[in-house]
Amino acid sequence: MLKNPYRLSDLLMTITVWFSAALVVGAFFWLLSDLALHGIAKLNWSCLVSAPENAGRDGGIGPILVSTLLILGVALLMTIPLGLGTAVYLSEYSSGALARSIRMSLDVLAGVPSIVFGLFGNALFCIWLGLGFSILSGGLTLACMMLPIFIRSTEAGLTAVATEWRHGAAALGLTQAAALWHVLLPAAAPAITAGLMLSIGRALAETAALIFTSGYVDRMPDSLSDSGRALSVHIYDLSMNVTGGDQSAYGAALVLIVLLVVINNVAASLADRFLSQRITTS
Amino acid sequence: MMHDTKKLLSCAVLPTSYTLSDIEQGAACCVPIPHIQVENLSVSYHGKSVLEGVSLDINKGCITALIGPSGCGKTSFLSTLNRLTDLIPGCHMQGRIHIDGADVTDPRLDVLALRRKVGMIFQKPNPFPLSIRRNIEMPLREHGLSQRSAIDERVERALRDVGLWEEVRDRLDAPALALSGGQQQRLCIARALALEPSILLMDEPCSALDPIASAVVEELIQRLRNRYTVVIVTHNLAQARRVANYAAFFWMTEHVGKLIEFGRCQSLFDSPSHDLTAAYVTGISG
Amino acid sequence: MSEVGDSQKIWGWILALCMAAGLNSAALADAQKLVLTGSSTIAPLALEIGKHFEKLNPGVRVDVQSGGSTRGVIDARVGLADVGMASRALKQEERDLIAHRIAMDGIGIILHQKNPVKSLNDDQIRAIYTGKITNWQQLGGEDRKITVVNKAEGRSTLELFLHHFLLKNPQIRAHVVIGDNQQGIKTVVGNVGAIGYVSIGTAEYEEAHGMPIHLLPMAGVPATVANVRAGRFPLSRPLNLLSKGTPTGLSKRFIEFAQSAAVDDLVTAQYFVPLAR
Amino acid sequence: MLARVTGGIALAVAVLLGLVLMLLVRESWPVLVGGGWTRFFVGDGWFPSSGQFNLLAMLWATLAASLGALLIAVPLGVLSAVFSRFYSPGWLIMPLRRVMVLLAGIPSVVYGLWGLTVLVPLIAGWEPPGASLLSAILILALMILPTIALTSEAALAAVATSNLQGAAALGLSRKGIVLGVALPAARVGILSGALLATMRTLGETMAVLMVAGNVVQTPASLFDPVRVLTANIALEMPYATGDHRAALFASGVLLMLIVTVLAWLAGCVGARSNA
Repeated sequence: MLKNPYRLSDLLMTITVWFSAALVVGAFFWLLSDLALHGIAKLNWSCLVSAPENAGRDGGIGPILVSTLLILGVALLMTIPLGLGTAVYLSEYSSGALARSIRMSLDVLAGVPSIVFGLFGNALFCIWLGLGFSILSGGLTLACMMLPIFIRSTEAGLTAVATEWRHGAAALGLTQAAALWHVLLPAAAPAITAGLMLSIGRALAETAALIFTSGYVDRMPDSLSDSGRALSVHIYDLSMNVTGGDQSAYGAALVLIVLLVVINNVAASLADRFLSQRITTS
Repeated sequence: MMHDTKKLLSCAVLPTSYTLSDIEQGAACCVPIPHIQVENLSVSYHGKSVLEGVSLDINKGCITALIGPSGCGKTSFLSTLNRLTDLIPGCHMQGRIHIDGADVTDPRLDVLALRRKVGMIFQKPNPFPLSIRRNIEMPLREHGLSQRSAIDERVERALRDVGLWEEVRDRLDAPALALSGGQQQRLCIARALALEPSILLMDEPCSALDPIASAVVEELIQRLRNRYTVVIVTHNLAQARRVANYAAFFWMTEHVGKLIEFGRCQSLFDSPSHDLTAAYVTGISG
Repeated sequence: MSEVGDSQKIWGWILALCMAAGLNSAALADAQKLVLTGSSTIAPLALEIGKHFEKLNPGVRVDVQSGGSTRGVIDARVGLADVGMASRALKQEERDLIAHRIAMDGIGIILHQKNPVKSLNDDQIRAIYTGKITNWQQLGGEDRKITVVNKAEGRSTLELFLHHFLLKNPQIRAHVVIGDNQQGIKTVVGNVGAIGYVSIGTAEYEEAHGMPIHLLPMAGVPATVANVRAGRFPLSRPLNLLSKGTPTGLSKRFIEFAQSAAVDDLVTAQYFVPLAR
Repeated sequence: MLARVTGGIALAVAVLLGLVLMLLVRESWPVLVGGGWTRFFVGDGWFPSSGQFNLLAMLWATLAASLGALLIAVPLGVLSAVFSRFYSPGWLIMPLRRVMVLLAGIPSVVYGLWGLTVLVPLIAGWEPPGASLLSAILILALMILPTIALTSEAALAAVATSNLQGAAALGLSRKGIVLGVALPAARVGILSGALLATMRTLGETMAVLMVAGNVVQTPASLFDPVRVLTANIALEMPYATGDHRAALFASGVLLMLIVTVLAWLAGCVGARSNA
């Protein structure tokens, strides 16, 4: 029989695959449980709504959560329309010189260290445009960092949409805009959502760029032109600058992770509703 | 599914307004008035010629079958009629195509209006990832129809025309992709019919379907005769024989597709004037 | 079409937002808002002082931004900040600014608690940091490699340390280079053979909270906050607020408040050393 | 109309991105024209206060850390993607993916904090000082694992079922299907995921800064502390002025060039496998 010689190697493969998966999951559970162990003591409802005290060792992270969400909101408001527009341009009119140069600069920008984005944002938004240290500056800077990721994954999603649908839409005499809106964007929704989640992850995790743009102030922001401290900046400050801030840092890290999960789910379901609503309802 | 070919091939002038049921009663057939006039049409991809020197008149209300081996330019020919060739990078066409007197090859032509008038059905059913209703409704809305009742009426009429109404009336909001292959293809036909085109282009509409679904669609195509000018690409010679009034035989010579013979379906099959045609339809070099 | 319309709308909205915010920030730049930028070491303390100042002066806002002492100098000079923060004395070329001392910070040498070495003289420390001594055995300790923890270029503690021990940075044979205090403490905690130098207040706190480190006396003077305050400890730096010219108005009030005895509690709470008055 | 609107947006984005590049070049200009670019590759080392800006040691460290992380993360990531597509019991797939998405979004500061307090002491107990190239590699590998696993899984999912069924119909074992059909068919997707991950390892700052030791030297062993280019920028930028600051920006330009070359290479590979 042919079968026997394959048995052993097949078994080896199975073992390798299971072992790798177990190793990966194990490493991450180590990390996550460490975080939870250190941080859980700090977590309760009041800490989510109250202001930090004593440089963040005591008190909560209410204003910081609000600032974080506002910064993220500004960044998304900027990234989504600009990113979608650019991605559509790149996928539908891909042969032009403009498209080629944009694509190249996107790839290049993916490699620029975040601190450089921070200095850029500081120079352009804070000083040149006169926005100062503000949630707006931070959000706009983050948008610059998110654009390359979001555009590239959206473009990939749009290009991957089957040509049958493209041709079908054209054969019905639909305009390109209608084809995009009704067929191509909904069909590319999974890729767009994935790109969005990656961008949100990057934005929430960003520290270096925000220190120079949205700043360090941990007061509850009154408007978008106020400086506001992001959660990741708070974690960095607590763990690196504030004596005895470790526990609070772990607590804040836990909150950040939960926030990420929540935002990802909300973003996914919103994108789903927004882009493929026509599938489920009339 | 054998039909009385004689009856189907007989021709008479229809009254100006008629319904599908009139046709089903076998009242009439196609008229010998050219609807699409093609003169000396050539198509090339990136400078490489795939189709050269095609001239033929396609008659109003008739079913014209395009036959021939794969790669001889039948689909390219079909795509020029609604300018879908615009979407293919590097594709270039030369020659003249007149539909209802307007030159299709004119770069200033309103392509969207043309495509609304010239519907197209593809080899693989391609309903959009939307609900059944939205598949038909969306193009209608995009073409300016916004009255709810008018839309609903058209959706129902189109679905009835393709015989899908009874099957899906209770689940119009279900995803179209959940339908079976044959149902999907009929939905695509309904989607095209809802726009009230005068011409339907069909690119091997049955080849991706099972025999039963294929027979249903074929029967549907038969019922479209007289109301629409149908141009259908098919590899199924028996099918061409069953449904078509006219047939055009394409063949590739020196890597370029050419129209070898065009004429009444019956004469092309029974007494071909060209050796290649004779060989192909009798299965010798097909 | 609606997609295009939407994105245009959003775009327009964002532009409007930007402009509104621009006007807004210009409007806010009146006397009631005080901007501090600079040293990340001072930032947490300045933030706390600012909060108390705000409580005492309703309607006043104090915004603190971190980013390093050099940044504090530059921003104060060009007017981006009303008040700069620098965790070091001003250099010769920075004398166009005026420094206002608000607290002191001592720098002490720390070892891991399991390290039996209890004191080192200046020559020994110099020998360790220049790589002439590489094993604790040579200093009467266990047979263990020495891990030298140094600060990154430009940090004021590094400059202070080099100045005190008459060293140049290229001479130092470091094994780990760190940025901030906490990283130094965590590095020493994780490595029994490590030696580093950090803020004394921070080290005292961590030691008291069970971190396995201990502070070495320097030139026979125990490294304690009290000794720094009394000026007995040889290695210390000032925490300064910077102003361009003599401070006026709100800046003046803030600096005076930050130098008053009213903030001693805040200074202590951030593990720095209040001024001796 | 659509072309004009999206083209306008694209142009705006291009201008924005151009500004970032312009800033980089403008800020590094003094040192580029002042001393010539060769000064970044010759000299005694990195002593900015005495005008020595040799980046080579940090460049090697950056490349070594990225390469090491990839060597660990790519096989593990791809294998865990294979696990969830072909080996995992059904109920495990969703939770696994959730965990991966979660981990992909953990801020690098958190990875750094964990590395500094858990990983570095572990390595220090084995071979001091602990903060080393090895710890940097391990932390980076951990950080990019989710990215690689998720993109590989997506690439594997995109392999047409008909191909897999075809392979199964030939009587291939699961191993044969995975190695013979699925992975080759998904290689472009896996490669682009790995490229994304490479860019992240090259650009990562905070986590590496916290665990790598930051000594400017060419690594001779895994246990040597090293400083990568990004950590150098983050450590010194807040205190740098004049030529020093310009040199830091220039190292940013260098990083950008490396990424450009990588993107170009990936483009070539992608184009070749499409043909």
